[in-house]
Amino acid sequence: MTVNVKFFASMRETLGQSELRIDIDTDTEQTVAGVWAQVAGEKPMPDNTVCAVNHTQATPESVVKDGDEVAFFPPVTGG
Amino acid sequence: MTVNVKFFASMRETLGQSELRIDIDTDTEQTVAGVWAQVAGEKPMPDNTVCAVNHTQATPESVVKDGDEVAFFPPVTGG
Amino acid sequence: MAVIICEAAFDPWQAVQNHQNSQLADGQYGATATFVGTMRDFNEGDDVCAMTLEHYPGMTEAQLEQIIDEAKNSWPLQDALVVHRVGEILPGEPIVLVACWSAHRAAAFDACRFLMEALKSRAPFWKKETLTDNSQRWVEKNTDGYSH
Amino acid sequence: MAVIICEAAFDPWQAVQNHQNSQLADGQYGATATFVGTMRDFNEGDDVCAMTLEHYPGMTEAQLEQIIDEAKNSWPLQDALVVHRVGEILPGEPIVLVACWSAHRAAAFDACRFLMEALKSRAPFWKKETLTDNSQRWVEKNTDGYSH
Repeated sequence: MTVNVKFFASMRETLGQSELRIDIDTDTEQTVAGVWAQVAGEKPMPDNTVCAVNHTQATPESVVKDGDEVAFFPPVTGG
Repeated sequence: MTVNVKFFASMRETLGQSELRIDIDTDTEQTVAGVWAQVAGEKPMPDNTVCAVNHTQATPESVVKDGDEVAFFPPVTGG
Repeated sequence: MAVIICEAAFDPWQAVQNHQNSQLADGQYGATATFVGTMRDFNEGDDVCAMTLEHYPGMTEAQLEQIIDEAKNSWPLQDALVVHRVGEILPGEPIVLVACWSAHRAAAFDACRFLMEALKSRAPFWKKETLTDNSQRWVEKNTDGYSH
Repeated sequence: MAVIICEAAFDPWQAVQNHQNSQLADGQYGATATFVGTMRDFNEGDDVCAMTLEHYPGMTEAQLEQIIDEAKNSWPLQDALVVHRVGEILPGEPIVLVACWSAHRAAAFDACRFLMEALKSRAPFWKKETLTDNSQRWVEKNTDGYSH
């Protein structure tokens, strides 16, 4: 399956990329944490990372399906 | 002593006057209630009457001095 | 800090803008909370076509300034503005504007709310409504902002 | 109900006026509460000369609409407007506007406060400050409106 991955703000700068498309073995059920491992390699997910799947806030355990958009970003600071 | 008396809103309409100047025997210490009695005669002060002396909220027992402005009005309804 | 009693219709957003431009320095305030009360064409189940607002010249201004002083003593305000209409008012016209400027939003929100509640319970203004059958009635009691 | 993400400087009072003129009927609302957050030229003791606001196109709008839906379900609102700036911002420029219209002031005040707090804790926006020595830093944590 194919997943679109996005990074924002300080996380985008730390990882040096804002968006990428990855292919994942379709036989395995995938989680947000699994997507992180595939794109960030050895780098552990920072404690305060916020995750979203298809524009809805998610957790590292949330399941990811083919075509989903997964995003990682730091705590929000708008307003 | 001379006291300036004012009425506002429904109280002004009920008493049929908005402002008058009254002279009070200076030998007597006068109160807001005494001023009311002098201008309204037998008519008792309505329970919810608000009184003010020189633009500051007062009570019927508040003392009135020569030259003071005493006002009577119903509960406020602005804003 | 300013208190304005206004005999003609006023534009509250223009009033905020004007006050901000003339009284506040750019970059010094972070939070502005405002409240505008506007005349509705209904009240207590009846259709209202006009309203007359009476005040007590002198005492009304003094009370509003007193209320603003209390707010300044309770919160770190940079500025506050109160504009209140008097005279003949038509539905859709603004009655009151309260605006508070502070560095932080909690102070701006809390002070704005305090000023409105204090104004409604303590500032000498009285409303007389004209209903569609041309009868008039004095509004007897202000609604409680916390329960309505 | 409207959510606007804005890449250029905006005038919040004009935005409130425009929304009111195009979306609300005169005489139908009695209470309007607004909050405007403006960029200050200081933060955490340092002089800030510019700011960049990043957002997550798509998710930001969805989150703001979700927050407005929650407010509509909690209070009798006639309308609500949220405008949020993104991109390069200079001190004195507005960052965010929240406006709520209701028949009663408690609902307008409470909903406006709720929308601001929810926006600050849940809407995907990130601030990066440029200090006067030209260094940049990401703002790490939003202030708590209730304690600051």
